[in-house]
Amino acid sequence: MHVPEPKTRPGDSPDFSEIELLKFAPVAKPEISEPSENLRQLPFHLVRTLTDDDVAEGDWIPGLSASVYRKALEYMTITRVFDEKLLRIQRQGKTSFFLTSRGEEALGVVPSLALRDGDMCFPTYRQVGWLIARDYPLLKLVNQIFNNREDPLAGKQLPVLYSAKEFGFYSLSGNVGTRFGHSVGWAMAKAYRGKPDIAIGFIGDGSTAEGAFHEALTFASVYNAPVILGVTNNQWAISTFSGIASSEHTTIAAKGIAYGIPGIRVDGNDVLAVFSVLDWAAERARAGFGATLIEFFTYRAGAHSSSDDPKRYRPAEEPTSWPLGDPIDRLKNYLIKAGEWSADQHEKMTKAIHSSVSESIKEAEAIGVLGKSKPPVASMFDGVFSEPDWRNVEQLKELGI
Amino acid sequence: MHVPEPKTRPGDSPDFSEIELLKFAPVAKPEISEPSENLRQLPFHLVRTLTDDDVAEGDWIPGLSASVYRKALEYMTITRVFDEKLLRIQRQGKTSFFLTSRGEEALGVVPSLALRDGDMCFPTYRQVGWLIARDYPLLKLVNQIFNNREDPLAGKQLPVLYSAKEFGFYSLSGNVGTRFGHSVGWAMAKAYRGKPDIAIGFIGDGSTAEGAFHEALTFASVYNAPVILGVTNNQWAISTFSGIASSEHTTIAAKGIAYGIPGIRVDGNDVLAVFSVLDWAAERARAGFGATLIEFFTYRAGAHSSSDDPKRYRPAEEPTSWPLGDPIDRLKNYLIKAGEWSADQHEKMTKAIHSSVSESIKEAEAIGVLGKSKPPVASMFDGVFSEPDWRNVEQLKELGI
Amino acid sequence: MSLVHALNSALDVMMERDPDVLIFGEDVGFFGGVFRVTDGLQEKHGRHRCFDTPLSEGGIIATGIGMAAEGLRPVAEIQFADYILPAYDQLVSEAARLRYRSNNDFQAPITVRAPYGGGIFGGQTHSQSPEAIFAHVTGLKTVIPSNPYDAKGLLISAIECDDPVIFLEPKRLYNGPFDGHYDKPLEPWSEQYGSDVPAGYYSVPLGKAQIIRSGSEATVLAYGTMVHVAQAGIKESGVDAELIDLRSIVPLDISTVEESVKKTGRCLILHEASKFAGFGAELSALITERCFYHLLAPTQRVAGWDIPYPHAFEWDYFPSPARVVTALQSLAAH
Amino acid sequence: MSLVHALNSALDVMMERDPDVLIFGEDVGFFGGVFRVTDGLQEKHGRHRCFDTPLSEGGIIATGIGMAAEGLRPVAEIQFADYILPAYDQLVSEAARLRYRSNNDFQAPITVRAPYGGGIFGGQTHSQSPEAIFAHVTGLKTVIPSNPYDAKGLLISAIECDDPVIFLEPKRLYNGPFDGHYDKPLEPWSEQYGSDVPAGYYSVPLGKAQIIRSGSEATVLAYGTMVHVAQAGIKESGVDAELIDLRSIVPLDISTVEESVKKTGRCLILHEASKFAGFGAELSALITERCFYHLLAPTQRVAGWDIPYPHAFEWDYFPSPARVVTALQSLAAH
Ligand SMILES: Cc1ncc(C[n+]2csc(CCOP(=O)(O)OP(=O)(O)O)c2C)c(N)n1
Ligand SMILES: Cc1ncc(C[n+]2csc(CCOP(=O)(O)OP(=O)(O)O)c2C)c(N)n1
Ligand SMILES: [Mg+2]
Ligand SMILES: [Mg+2]
Repeated sequence: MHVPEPKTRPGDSPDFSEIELLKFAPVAKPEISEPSENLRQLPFHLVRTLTDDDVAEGDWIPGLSASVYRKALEYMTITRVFDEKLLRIQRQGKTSFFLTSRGEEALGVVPSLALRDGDMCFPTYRQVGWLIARDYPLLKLVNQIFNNREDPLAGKQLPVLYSAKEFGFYSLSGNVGTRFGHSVGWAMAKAYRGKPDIAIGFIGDGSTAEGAFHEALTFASVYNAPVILGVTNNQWAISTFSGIASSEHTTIAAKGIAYGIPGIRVDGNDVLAVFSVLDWAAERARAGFGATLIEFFTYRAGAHSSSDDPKRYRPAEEPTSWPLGDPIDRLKNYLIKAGEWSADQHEKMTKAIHSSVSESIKEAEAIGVLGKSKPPVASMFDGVFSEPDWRNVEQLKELGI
Repeated sequence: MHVPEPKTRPGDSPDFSEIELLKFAPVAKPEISEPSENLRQLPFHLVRTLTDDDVAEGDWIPGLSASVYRKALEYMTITRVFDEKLLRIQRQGKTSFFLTSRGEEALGVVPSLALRDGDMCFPTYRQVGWLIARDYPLLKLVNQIFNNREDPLAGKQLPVLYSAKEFGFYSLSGNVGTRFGHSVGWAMAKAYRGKPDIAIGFIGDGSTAEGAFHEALTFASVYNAPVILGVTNNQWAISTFSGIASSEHTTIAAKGIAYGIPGIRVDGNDVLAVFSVLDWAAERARAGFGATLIEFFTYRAGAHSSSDDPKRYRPAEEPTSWPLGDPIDRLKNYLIKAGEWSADQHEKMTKAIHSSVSESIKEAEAIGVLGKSKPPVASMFDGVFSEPDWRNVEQLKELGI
Repeated sequence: MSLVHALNSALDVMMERDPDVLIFGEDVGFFGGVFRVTDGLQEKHGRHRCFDTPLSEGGIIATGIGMAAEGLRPVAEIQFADYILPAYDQLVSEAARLRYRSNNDFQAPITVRAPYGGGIFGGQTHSQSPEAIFAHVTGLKTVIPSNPYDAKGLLISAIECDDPVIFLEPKRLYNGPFDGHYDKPLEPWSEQYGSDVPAGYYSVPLGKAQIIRSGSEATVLAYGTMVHVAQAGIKESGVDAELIDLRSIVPLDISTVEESVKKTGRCLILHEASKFAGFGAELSALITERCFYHLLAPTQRVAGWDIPYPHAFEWDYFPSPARVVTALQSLAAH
Repeated sequence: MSLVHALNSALDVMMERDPDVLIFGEDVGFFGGVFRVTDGLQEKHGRHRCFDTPLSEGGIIATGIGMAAEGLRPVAEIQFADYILPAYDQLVSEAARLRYRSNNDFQAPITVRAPYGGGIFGGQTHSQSPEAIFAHVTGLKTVIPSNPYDAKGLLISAIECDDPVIFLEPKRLYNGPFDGHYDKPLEPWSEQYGSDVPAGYYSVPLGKAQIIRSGSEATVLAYGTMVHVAQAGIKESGVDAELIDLRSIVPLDISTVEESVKKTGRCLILHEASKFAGFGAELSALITERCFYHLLAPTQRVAGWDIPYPHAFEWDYFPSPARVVTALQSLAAH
């Protein structure tokens, strides 16, 4: 019996030699009409555009204007700053729980910009960037995190498990994997109606081991659903390395082959590549060619959550040794090299972001942090059903409020 | 939204043109040590040995002695005769339910002969051939089907949901898919103990859509379990054609690629090929190379079960038009052509089988058919737990027996 | 009209009225379902509105929830209630919770139909009655009809309901009533109470029990097939019992139950599911809590034994009219 | 010794005694589990005896059943009881039924450990108490300890038991007792009842309740965290109540319960799970059936409300000592 084990543990030096190798093979970009039968090699490569020299190369350059990239840069930076500040807030005991997308900011922000109004994202808990990139008010995010009286979810949910239908962001839950299949059903509904909207579902690398992953891909394949199925492969599932979830002998993108769905592995820290792969998959879906499985190859640079300390199970230097770099730094460097951005602009932007995020936090704090302000207790009995049930009516009475 | 539909329905002529094409490409046999990475083309072919001219050809000739094949022929014939007679018995109202393996007899019989004592089969309900090939008493099978007082399962189970640990046959249940993962756990246990025994798990083509299928493959892959994972692809899941379970754009064997497990598709009606592929996979498992996914490509020549009438959803002539023939006929013809068998011998054997099966049925009828003889009613309270619970003790009293 | 036809008619009516109603499940499309409930619907309404699914209950419900969240009115069939368990996580963690956790941002108005219960020699995995594991889940409604009229009206209400509804169909009643006397010849639905089913649209509200027979000496609570067994048992017992068909267990029509038990002072609860921690326990607890001072005798339960459903012992397991008689007579003796 | 350490010690002791005991689950290997229950076991017993699994509860239990059928004694951890649902089908259709349906040919002696319950601000999906959906399933045992001594002894019994056991660990008690007074400073286990845990092997039998406090005016039935809440509530109520810690709900120690209620004539049932069709309903029904003529007042339940566990309202949801006081006083008034 073989029990897989990561190459390195605390005390060892990180070893990313295999990932280094992935950096250097150019990948041809197929037509969106290419049958999946002809794309069975694709999932064993890594789609990239940004080189170590901060230029864009190859078939997958998306050709968007620099202003789009600057927007992505800004939203990713907001996401990071938001995460940093709120994590500190959590440490101060102002809320019960927090979780960041550090190192993976592109995977919330870029899909949000690449997809359209009317499309629906079925996110993981590490994709607040989607909301941020659609200008969802930071104040509302913090109010949710504080469960204060202005919390849009009225105190019902754990911090960060947002829901924002109007922003194309499906309701989160603590259970991993369970919404992946909803994205397929939602996409089928749109196809049934003949609408051009598509869905994008996300799941973590660890969570691909759930049966729900397989079921979603099966239905997506059988009914040719207009959906993008994304796996955020950040190498870790809490303390468990990715060799435990998938196999050591294949890639997550290759799971598409099992369903006759194209599978693509993309450098998730390469914003241009992420845009490009999403555009390809979205176009395929809208043109009626069905689902695409995308493995976003990235690295969870932070802890799993505020309840976790990764130094107990991986080398402390791993996050800074990731061979595919940091998505914000790489985009910034690319834009600067291309003459579309400057260090000075970046500094100014960052500063502005810091103060606006701080502002939102302060505003939310003024309303109240967790436990200091909350929606009326009676409201906890609302929304179990579309109409209240006698049990809840009586229980409200029993509670005596 | 695309809803797949079989090419033909009742009233149409069967159309198996695509399957015809599969017959003619020779498939090279890899070393058992070949890494799965190098076997990614394998699942898109069909392993065969017996040609339309009733000779054996190609890399996959198993090279077993003719006496083994004669045994297989005999057991497959017993299986078919048993099925035919018991189906008639069910129609006579002597039991509540029955289900045959018509057309798929090789998939119970050959694994039983190819694997060893100490190995364990986790069967589907269409694999009574495993038990028959290990000389499990037919009388006991019929007693189970009648739920009479000699029923080895003491009246607790639906007909055909046998259990026979001593014969390497795991307990069946009505739920499809749920035992596939048990085969992986069982195999891991053997590996943990350092024993050479292996497990073989089976699941139907339709049932591969269950999450449990994915979970079994994931665990088998991660822990390198010594297990053979078999899919009996008989083209139908009750009234649902195989295009609904898997994709129209890939094969079931190709699902192995998703897990870094070799996937092989074999002509399930070609006894020599089935032996050969099983030997290859068993050797791999015993040698520590881990799991193999085998798609047994076959055809459900009978109804789904005694509750079903396939003429409602597929052309009446489909079963006789299957391009890959009948497993019994093909083996018989091969042996005759090879001079190892004769029409006369076959007739004699068949006759003898008819009378011995009839004998067993008569014996069981003498004990009693369903409802005419049963185990003591009190025994229905046994075996819920290892020791009886006060509730069952009281309920037995309440029942007043 | 038989119960199967009544259900078929409910689906047909709703598909005609509302293009958002889609029907899917294993073998429900071309074939029309293993119990023929969706017979003819694909032919009439098209392949995109009534179709087969992969054999994956989890996938069926997940897909349905996604559709429902988008605004459709999916009606999913699970071939046997025994096989709903692979979808239990989707039903509990997602369908039941979507509205609450998103504070009404999303909702999941899916109807999940499944044949349930015994009496057809289905053995352990084609006979179970899983209602208790749904009743305990906040956010799910659970409906169980006992006759064709109610079946159609309740199914229409379920499809129109903005909440997820588990709709359990007593398979033993599909083609005729059944009162537990398994040795009697089968009767068809025609002429039976509840078999007069209007062709068009009508609805029966969720959460309203029905008093099938009024009486003074005891109250009998039942649903599904057990309503018929109760009727036979009451008749044979000579006890003047009031029979209430709950029709939906969530929402539960507590006021009808309470009123009746306060009147009769005695209560017998019936279900096919095994007794321990079954739904009958909740009914018994509620009666204690709400009617204690009116009770003349301890509330009793007649239910399946606490064993899996054993094939050969179908009629030793299935709660019989004789057990109802014994229980009623012992109740009335107090 | 804390409850976490007691559990760790039980696992360690059993791994030493029996090479057939294997431990696995999400993050249980190198890391030692998110609640540290398996801390150090991989290092001590090796990577093949304590290891991480894919994030797949269904796969974990299916694999474990296969191992158990072969003869091993697998102990699987489900990271939170809320996440046991993807494995519900495996537990109900397979683990619980394997022995019965095969007429003792195979058995599935798997132990499934899972932290359950609220009180840690875990929100909807890290706080649930799913015991009722296991109690209803014939063939499953369900055990819930309330203190370190019992936790170790019961876990050892569970591993030795030839039946599948769901072992629910009150996560709020892992590192100290908790009586519902959430504003009091945390206390450690040391010095508390049940924290004196022998280092080596011992067992506490499944199916034996424990009388924590004897009393004459009412019986309080509780398990897990609610045992401590009950103690606080009883003290504050001034009612001389007998407190029974059920310790396992299947098998249920009915004779201890029955004897006590017959003595006191009043019963209060506590659990964290939402009330409707929760396990308290079964207890209430059993008491009606078995102690009716001894009852001086209607059996009451104090339980979670019939809503999902709402994060901001943790202490409005969690059954408080104050609710116990009110219920006891109203009971005693009759
Ligand atoms: C069904 C379920 N099982 C277990 C958990 C506990 N859990 C929360 S996050 C997590 C790891 C998820 O890893 P991955 O899918 O890789 O996502 P990531 O956190 O890396 O983004 C686990 C095991 C859960 N939330 N849901
Ligand atoms: C979990 C579950 N869902 C549904 C069923 C009902 N059912 C019984 S057999 C069957 C079709 C199985 O098809 P397949 O897996 O291809 O096996 P085959 O019968 O063709 O051998 C279905 C849907 C079941 N037994 N179990
Ligand atoms: Mg991850
Ligand atoms: Mg099939």
